[in-house]
Amino acid sequence: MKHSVVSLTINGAERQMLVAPGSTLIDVLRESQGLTGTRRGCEQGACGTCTVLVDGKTAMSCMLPVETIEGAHVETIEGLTPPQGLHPIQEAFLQGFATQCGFCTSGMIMVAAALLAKNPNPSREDVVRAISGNICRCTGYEAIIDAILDAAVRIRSAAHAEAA
Amino acid sequence: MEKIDTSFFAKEREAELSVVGESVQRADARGHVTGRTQFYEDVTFPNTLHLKMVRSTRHHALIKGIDTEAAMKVPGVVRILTHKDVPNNWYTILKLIGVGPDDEPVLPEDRVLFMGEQICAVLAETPQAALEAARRVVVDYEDLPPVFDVEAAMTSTPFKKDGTNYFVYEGHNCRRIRFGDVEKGFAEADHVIEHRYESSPIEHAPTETTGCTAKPEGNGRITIYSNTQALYFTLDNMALILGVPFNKLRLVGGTVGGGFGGKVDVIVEPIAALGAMLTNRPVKYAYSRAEEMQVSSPRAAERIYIKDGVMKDGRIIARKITLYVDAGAYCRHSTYGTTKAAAHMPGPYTIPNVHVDAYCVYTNRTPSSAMRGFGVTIGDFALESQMDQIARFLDMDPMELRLLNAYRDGDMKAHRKKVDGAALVEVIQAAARQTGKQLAPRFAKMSSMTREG
Amino acid sequence: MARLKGRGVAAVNYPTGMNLGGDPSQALIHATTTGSFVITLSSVDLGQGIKTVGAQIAAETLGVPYESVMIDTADTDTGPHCMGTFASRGTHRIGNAIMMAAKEAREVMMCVAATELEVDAGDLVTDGKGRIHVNGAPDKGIAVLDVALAAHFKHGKTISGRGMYLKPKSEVVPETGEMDPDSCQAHACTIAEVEVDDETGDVTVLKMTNAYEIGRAMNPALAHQQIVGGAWMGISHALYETTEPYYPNRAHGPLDFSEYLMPGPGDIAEMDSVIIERPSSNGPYGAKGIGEMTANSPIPAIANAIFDACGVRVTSMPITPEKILRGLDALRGNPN
Amino acid sequence: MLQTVAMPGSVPEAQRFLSNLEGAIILAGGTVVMPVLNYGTDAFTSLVSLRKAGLSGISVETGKTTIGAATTLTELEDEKALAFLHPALDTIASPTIRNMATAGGNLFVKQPYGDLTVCLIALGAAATIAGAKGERIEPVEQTVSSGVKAGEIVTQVSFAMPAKDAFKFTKATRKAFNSAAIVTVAAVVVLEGGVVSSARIALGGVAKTPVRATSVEKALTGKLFDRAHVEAAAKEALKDIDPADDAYASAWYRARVTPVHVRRALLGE
Repeated sequence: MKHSVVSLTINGAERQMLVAPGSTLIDVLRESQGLTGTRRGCEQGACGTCTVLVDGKTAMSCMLPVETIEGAHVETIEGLTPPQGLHPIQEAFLQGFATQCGFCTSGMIMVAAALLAKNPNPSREDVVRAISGNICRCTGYEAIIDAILDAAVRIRSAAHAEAA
Repeated sequence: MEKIDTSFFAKEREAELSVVGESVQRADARGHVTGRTQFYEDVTFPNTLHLKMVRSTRHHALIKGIDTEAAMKVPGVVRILTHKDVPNNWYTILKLIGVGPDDEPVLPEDRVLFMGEQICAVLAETPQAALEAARRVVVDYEDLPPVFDVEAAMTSTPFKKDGTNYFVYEGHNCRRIRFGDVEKGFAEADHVIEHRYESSPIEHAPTETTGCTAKPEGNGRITIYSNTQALYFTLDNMALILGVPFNKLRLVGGTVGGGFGGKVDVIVEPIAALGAMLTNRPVKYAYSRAEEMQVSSPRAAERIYIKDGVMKDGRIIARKITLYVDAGAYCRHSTYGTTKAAAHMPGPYTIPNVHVDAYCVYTNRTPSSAMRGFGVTIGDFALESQMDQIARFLDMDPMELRLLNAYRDGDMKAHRKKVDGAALVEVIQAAARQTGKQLAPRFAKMSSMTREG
Repeated sequence: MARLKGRGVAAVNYPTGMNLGGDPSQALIHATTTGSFVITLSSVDLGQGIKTVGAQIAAETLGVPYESVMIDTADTDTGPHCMGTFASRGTHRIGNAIMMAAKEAREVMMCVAATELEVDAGDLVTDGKGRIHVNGAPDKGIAVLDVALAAHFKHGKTISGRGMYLKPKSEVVPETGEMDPDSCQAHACTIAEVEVDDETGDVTVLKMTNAYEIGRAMNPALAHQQIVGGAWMGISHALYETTEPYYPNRAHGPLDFSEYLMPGPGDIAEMDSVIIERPSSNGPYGAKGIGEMTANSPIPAIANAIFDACGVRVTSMPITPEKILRGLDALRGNPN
Repeated sequence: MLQTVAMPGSVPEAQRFLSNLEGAIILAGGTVVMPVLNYGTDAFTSLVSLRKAGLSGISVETGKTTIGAATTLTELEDEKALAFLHPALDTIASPTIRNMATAGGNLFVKQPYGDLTVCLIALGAAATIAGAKGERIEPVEQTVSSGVKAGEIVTQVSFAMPAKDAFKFTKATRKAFNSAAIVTVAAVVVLEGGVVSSARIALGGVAKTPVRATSVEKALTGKLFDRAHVEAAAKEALKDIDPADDAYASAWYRARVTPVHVRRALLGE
């Protein structure tokens, strides 16, 4: 078994790491980078808790061997969180009581971030589609859907305020 | 968002609260949305060993031998634990509250009673090495016939070393409720309505699987970072199994990625701690999703027969219930859950004659245990389906049938506890109001606080 | 092809707590010299919100702001005993223990404040905003922070309290089943509206109207979370979930979240829920346990609605399209 | 235990890795292989990733559409010229999985997944397979039923664009989104004057692999395309399927509802 060196840009910072063959992105994030906000839910690609952005698109980090994404830009919940305060999606989840146990929250927020980047004015059904790969066992989804719609409003009005 | 209808029980509601009753922000929400909430798995230690379990591939078999030679040769394997390593090899959660029996070994000695039962634990430097070594362990089985049906199990040959295929409650083969004279009730009833209800097992399916990391400390103690729902249950059971004084152990947890009752069993912690004691290294044991789905204990399947003596006007005067809880291979919390199921009968209704036989039955499947609504959820499905069948049979309004029989303050329940704080009448009235349904005047003005009407 | 609509009702009660082996929990509380209070527990938050509701109960009892109360849980070296988070016991048991601890701490706090203000402790009230003052005279008062400092540095007192709630063990009479298994009962009624596809047996839950009686909503937003999430789990149990789809045959047990069926965000029903409150005689501020009950009434309500829609009575959970279709076929005279 | 993850930059290089590395298999989007690896396996010890082997891309030309094997399902969704496939793609797993899963990988997904493949069979798509002795082209249907040999790589699939409104698709599921198939139906039905001049129908979820519903095709061809004829033809589907029990539904149920969903798919109900 031969380890290899992989470079990734993680939350804006270039990182090099020595990895065993087949090391998954979630292992690297959690274990060598200390970014534990990305949660391990199933390692089968079927729960979405480990969702991160790879080159701007959502990916389940449990199914990505890091050797195959050499040079990629990875964004996690830690990267989404601004230095001060909260990202509008985080604020919407907080205010909308869209978290219970909190284990699915990082993945949900990353999916929401990708959705809103692509579609700033999503319909309810767009939101439902976007989170359809993310399991939540506590909330019944309603508050999460509402929070993402609310986040879209927050982001649009912030952009509007900035433009004005 | 939330609606509170304050018109009910206005006199009983305490006035003048300032913080209680307010929708203050969740104390943990900011941690959740930033990913900073610390779950057990976020606490890591260098030099940690990973534990993976060799599991039974048979429903019911004798273990003729366990060959670990090839497994030990896998690079990175440190140790393989078997029953011989466990100081007190009984895993009996309810021992702490005086309920036995000792029926489940931590690691089995000579037989497995369900597919997926843990047999021996591989400790290795990486999860991959532990998984590979677990695949290399060869278990020699001699298959025995399994029993899967609860009623068949009641009469088939006992499959455990000791005892019966059902739990014995103080000399009875079931938990009994006896209230009034149910046979007399049936004789007096205008109609007798009898149906059978059933469920299959249900998984808690929390997004975070069950797990822990046990870490030996410099002072000789062991700290266990766990997502258990009950720290002291876990600590006390571990001490009994490991044969160490209680103060050798420290449990740290309290932040759990969903439980629903699935993290009340104490399965992972004792073995992880044993591994830590024997290797003097941190040991992590976390269920895979497949293990969480099929090996962690589910909500029990139940089979429930309800026989009701009913009068033409809708009054239920006798209810006989025969209930089987499918405990799976071992009792875990099922003995308690069966009692809870019995106590819940005959539902929120005042019925003068009640007879309940609730059986806690063992079968060769994954042991069931507590889950949200323990002992009650499936009973409610049966009871409330039965109420609908009665209403249809009598051509009565289903809400009014329930109101007619609803328990109210001062009534005596079948387990001889006097009702107080009842509000069944009011939730039915409130639901009717929400949907714009008009109840007959006598039901619209009923109250749980009085027997009038 | 027809989509058949139906409506079903169910009403349930649910016990708070377990006590067949005795059911205790403890809480400790102390004031820091910064005027905050720390509640020390060994209790577990699964997402239901004990870290939030416990702080609310303490703040209410102490008469201080919610923000000044912190919960430190769960570590068995520091936190006193708790049976655990199950049996809808958390808010009731732990809440009671916290309330008792907070009362004891409040007494010391008021006593120190009285000494500092040179008045009778019985004349003092808290304003809930961090001050203690003479009843009717808001100007004659002292900040909780100053009381905490005075207690520690001047009077040599700890502002602290011990809380314990025990529901004693109840022995069951083996012959009759006589027992006292719980502390109180919460209640729920659900009216479910469904649509059944008569060619496939597929069920769509259109709407759930729920009324929940929960004693007292300690935090209505959190209670609402339990209600919505619990009702969703009820739909899920009724129509989808099992680890053994061919029970009692053990074949084809699901291994992941694809195979283990649960309604996704695209399958949720419109929900209209109302809370009513009949405070319990023994819960903190009248609380009852709510977490478990919320999943229960939707299940039979859906089963009854399916019968109402299509005349098929499915008596085994989960109520799959297959079971309904077999029933429809039997009604149509094509038994399989 | 996994020894190597190879990242070939071309198909020939990928072929070399496949033949030289011990226990090597192809890694495409990873949505099938990685779950197996994560649980530990003796089935392979090396992975040859196609991510950078130049197999990604879509070309839509008159008469022929070609999809590189490593093209993701999201890339297919984003291709406006393939809008007719959108309703089908929308039913496959979740957007995140579609960001990862590939068109080529979909051919090798076990049932009851692999709905794109059902569509490709209905479209009469061909697979291009690179082997030791060069390339060969065969119907996707054949690739799916007999698989590829060790060392072979599916490099692309191609098909002729169906006539407007000729493509039909229905996937019966337990959940609105992100659900495996109970029955998947894809069809290309060409009408001339209200009469079916040709029909290619494929079914998923009802056999070990996606299958052609040749009995339905036969029953439909030459008939008036109305409810009565379609309903009668749909019943013929039972001759084409061999469903099995799984966690989603029983064989009985799948067989029972297959004609219903075939009819619904064809009529757009």
